[in-house]
Amino acid sequence: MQRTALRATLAVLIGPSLLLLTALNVAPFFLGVYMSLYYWSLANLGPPRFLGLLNYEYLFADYRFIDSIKVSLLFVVLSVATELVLGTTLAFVFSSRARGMASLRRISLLPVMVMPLVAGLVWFYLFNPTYGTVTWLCYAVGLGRIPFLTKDWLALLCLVIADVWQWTPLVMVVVFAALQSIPEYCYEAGKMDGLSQRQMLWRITLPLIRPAIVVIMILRAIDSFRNIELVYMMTRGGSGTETLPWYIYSTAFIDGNLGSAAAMAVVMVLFVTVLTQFLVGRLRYRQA
Amino acid sequence: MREATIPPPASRHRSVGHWRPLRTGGLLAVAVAFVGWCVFPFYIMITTALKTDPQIFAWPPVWLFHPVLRNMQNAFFVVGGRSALFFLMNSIIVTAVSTILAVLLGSMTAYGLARFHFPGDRNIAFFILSTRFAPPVAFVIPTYVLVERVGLLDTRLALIIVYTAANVSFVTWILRGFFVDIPKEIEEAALVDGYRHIEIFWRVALPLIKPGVITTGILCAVFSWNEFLYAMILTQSRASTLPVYLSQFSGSTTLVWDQYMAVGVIAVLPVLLAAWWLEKHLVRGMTFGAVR
Amino acid sequence: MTRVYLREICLSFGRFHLFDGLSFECPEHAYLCLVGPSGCGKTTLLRIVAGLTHPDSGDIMIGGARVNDLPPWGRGVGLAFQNYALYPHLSVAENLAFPLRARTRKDRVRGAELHRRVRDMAALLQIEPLLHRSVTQLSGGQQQRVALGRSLICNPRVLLLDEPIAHLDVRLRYQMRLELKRLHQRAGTTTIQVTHDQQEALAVADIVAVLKDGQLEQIGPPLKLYRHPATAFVAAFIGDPPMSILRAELITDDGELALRISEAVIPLPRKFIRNLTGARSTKVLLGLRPTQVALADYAGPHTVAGIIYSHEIVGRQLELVLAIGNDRLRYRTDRVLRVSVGEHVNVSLALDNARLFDGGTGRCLGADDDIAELGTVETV
Amino acid sequence: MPAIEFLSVTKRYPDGTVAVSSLDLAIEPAEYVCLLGPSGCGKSSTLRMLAGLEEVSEGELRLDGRAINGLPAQRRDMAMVFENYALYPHLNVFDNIAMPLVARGRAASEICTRVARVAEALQISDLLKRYPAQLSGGQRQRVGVGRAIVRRPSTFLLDEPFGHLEAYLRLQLRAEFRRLHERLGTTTLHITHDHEEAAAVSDRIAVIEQGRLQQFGTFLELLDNPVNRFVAEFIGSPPINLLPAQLTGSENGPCVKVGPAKVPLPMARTAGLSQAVASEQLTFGVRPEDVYFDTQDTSETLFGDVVAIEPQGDFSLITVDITVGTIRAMMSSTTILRRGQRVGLRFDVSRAHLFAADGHSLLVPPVRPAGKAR
Repeated sequence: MQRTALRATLAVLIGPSLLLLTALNVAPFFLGVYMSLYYWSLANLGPPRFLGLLNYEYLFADYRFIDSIKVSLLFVVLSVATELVLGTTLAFVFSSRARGMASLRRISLLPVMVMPLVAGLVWFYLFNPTYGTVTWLCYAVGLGRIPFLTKDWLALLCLVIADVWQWTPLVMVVVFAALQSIPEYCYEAGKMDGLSQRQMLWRITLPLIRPAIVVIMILRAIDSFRNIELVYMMTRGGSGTETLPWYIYSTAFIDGNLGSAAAMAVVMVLFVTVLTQFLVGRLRYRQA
Repeated sequence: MREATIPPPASRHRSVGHWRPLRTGGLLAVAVAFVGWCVFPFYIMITTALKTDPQIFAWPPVWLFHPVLRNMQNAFFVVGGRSALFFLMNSIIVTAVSTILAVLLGSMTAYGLARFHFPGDRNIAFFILSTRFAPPVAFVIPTYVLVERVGLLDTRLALIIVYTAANVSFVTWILRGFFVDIPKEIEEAALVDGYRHIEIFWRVALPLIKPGVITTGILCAVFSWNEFLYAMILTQSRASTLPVYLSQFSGSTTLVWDQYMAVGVIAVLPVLLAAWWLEKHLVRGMTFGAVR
Repeated sequence: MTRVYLREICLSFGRFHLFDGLSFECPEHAYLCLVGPSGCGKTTLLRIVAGLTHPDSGDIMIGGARVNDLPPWGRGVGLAFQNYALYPHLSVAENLAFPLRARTRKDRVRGAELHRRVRDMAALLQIEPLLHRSVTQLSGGQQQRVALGRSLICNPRVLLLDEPIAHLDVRLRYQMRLELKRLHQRAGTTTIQVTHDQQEALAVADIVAVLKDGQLEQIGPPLKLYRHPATAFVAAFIGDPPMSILRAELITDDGELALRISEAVIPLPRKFIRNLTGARSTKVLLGLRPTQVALADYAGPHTVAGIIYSHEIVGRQLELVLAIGNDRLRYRTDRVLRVSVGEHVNVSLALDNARLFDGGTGRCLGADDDIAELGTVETV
Repeated sequence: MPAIEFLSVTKRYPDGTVAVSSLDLAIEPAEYVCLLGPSGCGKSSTLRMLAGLEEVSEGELRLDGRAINGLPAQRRDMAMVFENYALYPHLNVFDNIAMPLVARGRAASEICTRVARVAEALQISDLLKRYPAQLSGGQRQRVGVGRAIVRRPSTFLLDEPFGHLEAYLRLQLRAEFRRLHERLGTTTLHITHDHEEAAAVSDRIAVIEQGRLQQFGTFLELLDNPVNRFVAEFIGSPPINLLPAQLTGSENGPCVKVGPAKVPLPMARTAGLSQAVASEQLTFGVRPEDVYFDTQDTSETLFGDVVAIEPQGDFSLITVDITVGTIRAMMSSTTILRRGQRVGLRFDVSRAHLFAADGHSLLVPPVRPAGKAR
């Protein structure tokens, strides 16, 4: 008798959410797979035409698609690596007990939650070739007028810089929290055991913050892999900045080829799922 | 033998004290430089919003000028048929409603998953979490088709539903951690005291994790507020939110920097306040509870 | 009738069987203490009575009715948790009122009546000045009182206390255990308390039940357990100091029964002999209190040789822990001795009031009737 | 020369709180000393200053006669067992125990044999591959001890080593600690709030309260000759009875008036008792084991009703309500008594105490056979 009551309570508690998530995640996923098998045009008002796996065949022959994956990966690797190195170093800096550090840390967090579109807008202005502040600063130190957003490898670098600007503080504060959560007794035990400063760093500090670094690394990788706002605002996919999300977006909503875009989306979902599994594995481990 | 291990202590101690201020000064300098780099774009955004066109397009940049508020007014009252105010209203409504719904549904689910054990409960929890990481650009295509079929294109309801779903997974995952941290005995006490599970959820468990609920709610609101892709695709005009307004800049031919920067300031301001306020809890939220 | 009776309780977690047909009874108005080492199942048993843990089989009877299918709130029990489990978001008064406000309660009270009940309870527990404080600002002793008040405020038929005073400091513990006892004497609510501290159990309870590995070792009045432990486990658990248990062998020495302990042979007093018919083997366990041990100046035929394993000061006495073979024997003295670990000593044992246990089952050999009747201190 | 010396050592924290104030303490080589006091009394700060984990604000700390105030913890050659065991969560048991040797750059083979030997002595050989999170409290505690004894330090510092353990484990371990101490002969400083634990393991006990040393001596000295009310209350179980009292005179010399009773004090103990305290409100202290039942109605007998009887085995604790308070008496559990019964009480004045309003003890210490108990 009690068991039925418990089941009803449970259904009330988790039912609505599961329904919602099914409707907006599971259903679209299968619809996406379905669409990828059709010629499904945004403009064409007629019924979609079944193509089988043709969309996928085209995809892997499409050098733009392959390139977009390469660009995306390059973007992810460059930005996440920079953020990790910078963020971790800065976390150590901010761990100093000097006065004012806490306020500085707080201010440095401001970029983290800024609307990515606005970040793109501002950096677009800063990198403007004719009046951008960064362009002028480079010119002022004698580097000449650099066409940041139109030169091939430079444009991607600008995206990386904008991403680094926005997310380094998060990496910093996460590593900082991990550093703070190392119990003081570990260092005290280290002192009593006779460890030198260097030994403390290598044998206590770094091993203990490693899990946090791995988590934030995967999180950042997933996040920057699906970023579209920066490209949208700053380059619109030009000058070697056509990332996978942008290519999918433009195929679907600029070219109007939903079926082909859906096929790419399916590939992307598989890609992200692999990354996510790493992360979920980590979280599962942390919860155990 | 024991005496041999003890050197005269004084000199060593002093040397540490001598270097400490220098070291601290160096670290502070690095920290200040980093903060400068973080704040610089904000400075440019705000000043641009307060400049006149010639000042904006000046080479070299104008550093000293008389701020004008005209751009703000233009952005909100003058431009064409529709002012940014309209987009702002949409943003506020969509954000508020989706946040409340997500926190409500998510906290219920989180409680269910934290307190009731049934076969596969953890798998459900991880399924819910992994939906959060789905790339929006991949899901927006079928979602667009679905929303179009049910006739909700260009409605605030569509955005509310999509954002609620996205946030429910987040809320569920984070609050589940909070609920698990509540000592089981407190809820068992309520059970002995005569309360049913749903009542315990409302009257004991939820009040106990209020800080967590507020934090999570704010993070949800920030997500809904900032979300661009779905808003862009699922709305055309009537239900468009601020990011959609801002995105028009990218395609437009005239560079009205001042107005867009002004709207940007408006779009960023509430979020900055949230970030400032959340500082302590940000890490737990942003890392899905992996780092506290 | 608020007798609590558990019949044939079985509970297992996976392959681990905690209870395998455990039965026991707490009479009406009794104050029963469940004691035992950690993991013996005493808290689980309390939770079974409260309805927070469900046994795989068996009946839970409260006041003559089977309550297995009733939810916790339907059983008329009050439960005070070990960590107090107060609602940290509520004040003291709100904590006390919380059970009275429950919608499932038929005798739900509101308004002035509710205030009166809360005030009365606060007065009983002497926490009136704290009523409007947040419970997070209270000291351990005060929190404990609030927890007790919350479990009592609905006038439960059965009061369940889980380690109520374990977290308090020594002096407060002495004070609170006295108060618990006096509270029970006044209200007469059937009470079951769980504790790991056997001294506390002896002090407060009318009936003490010793649990080990989910099995009831012995149940009875405190002094009965102290004087007539039914098993070697109870003997070594109850009392401060508890009995020391030595392994011994029954032998015949010149036609007389005797005990062999390591090398020594000690004649067995006559009164034990008729009890030994129940012994299944010659291996027995000898239980001795430190008062039944004396240091001998010389090694004789009846003395036992041992090595000082450790020594400590207990109150005004010196306690020696002696290693006799693989067993430990405690000895206490008021004398000032200079001893060191590893020293060889000889002890003589007074077997007249010793207890003998079966070497295999650990059960006491011999009925209780041959020793002077128990309970000369009345605890009315 | 003392092994460890505190010379008016003071610890002041940046927020101004004084944890330890001008502490003087000298610990002999190979001595086992307990620092005893309630939580927050400053005993932990004392230990941590000695360990080098906290700086000394004022005064001097000496190890074998040399000042060590500025010496970093790494070079003090002490080993510590922490209250929470302070095991490295990311290292397994073997690596935890090996850490002090690794820090000193010992050869791998030496590390292996020494860790193995320690693990065997502590009976944790089969746990070497486990991580701290997979161990029970008692096992963690053993690992913490193993890490301390894997090398031979000059001093052992034990910070509430049994704090988080179950009662029976505590009893068992304190015997082990005493044994270990007698085997190794290492100077040991042990922090605890449990006077029974302190009595059991130590040679001498330093009672600390509010950052000040109250008394330093053997347990029996503390028990029978407390310098003040705090020590008397803190030591002994069941706790001492404290009753309001005044000093009066009688034909036989000074008397203590407790409630209606007049308790005469032995001459030998009243020497130096000044008349100044005669008007003060004093506190009379007597331990439950020094209270006797008496049927005679004399002027020194206190009458009251039995309110509770708590059997403890061979003896029972009897709580008697005398109008000025309650008294706990210890008596054989073979005596027949009833709740509500009226009884007369007398005290063993040769072991009773009298405390002034400011808490200090007024009577001359009772005579005790001299010499160390051990």
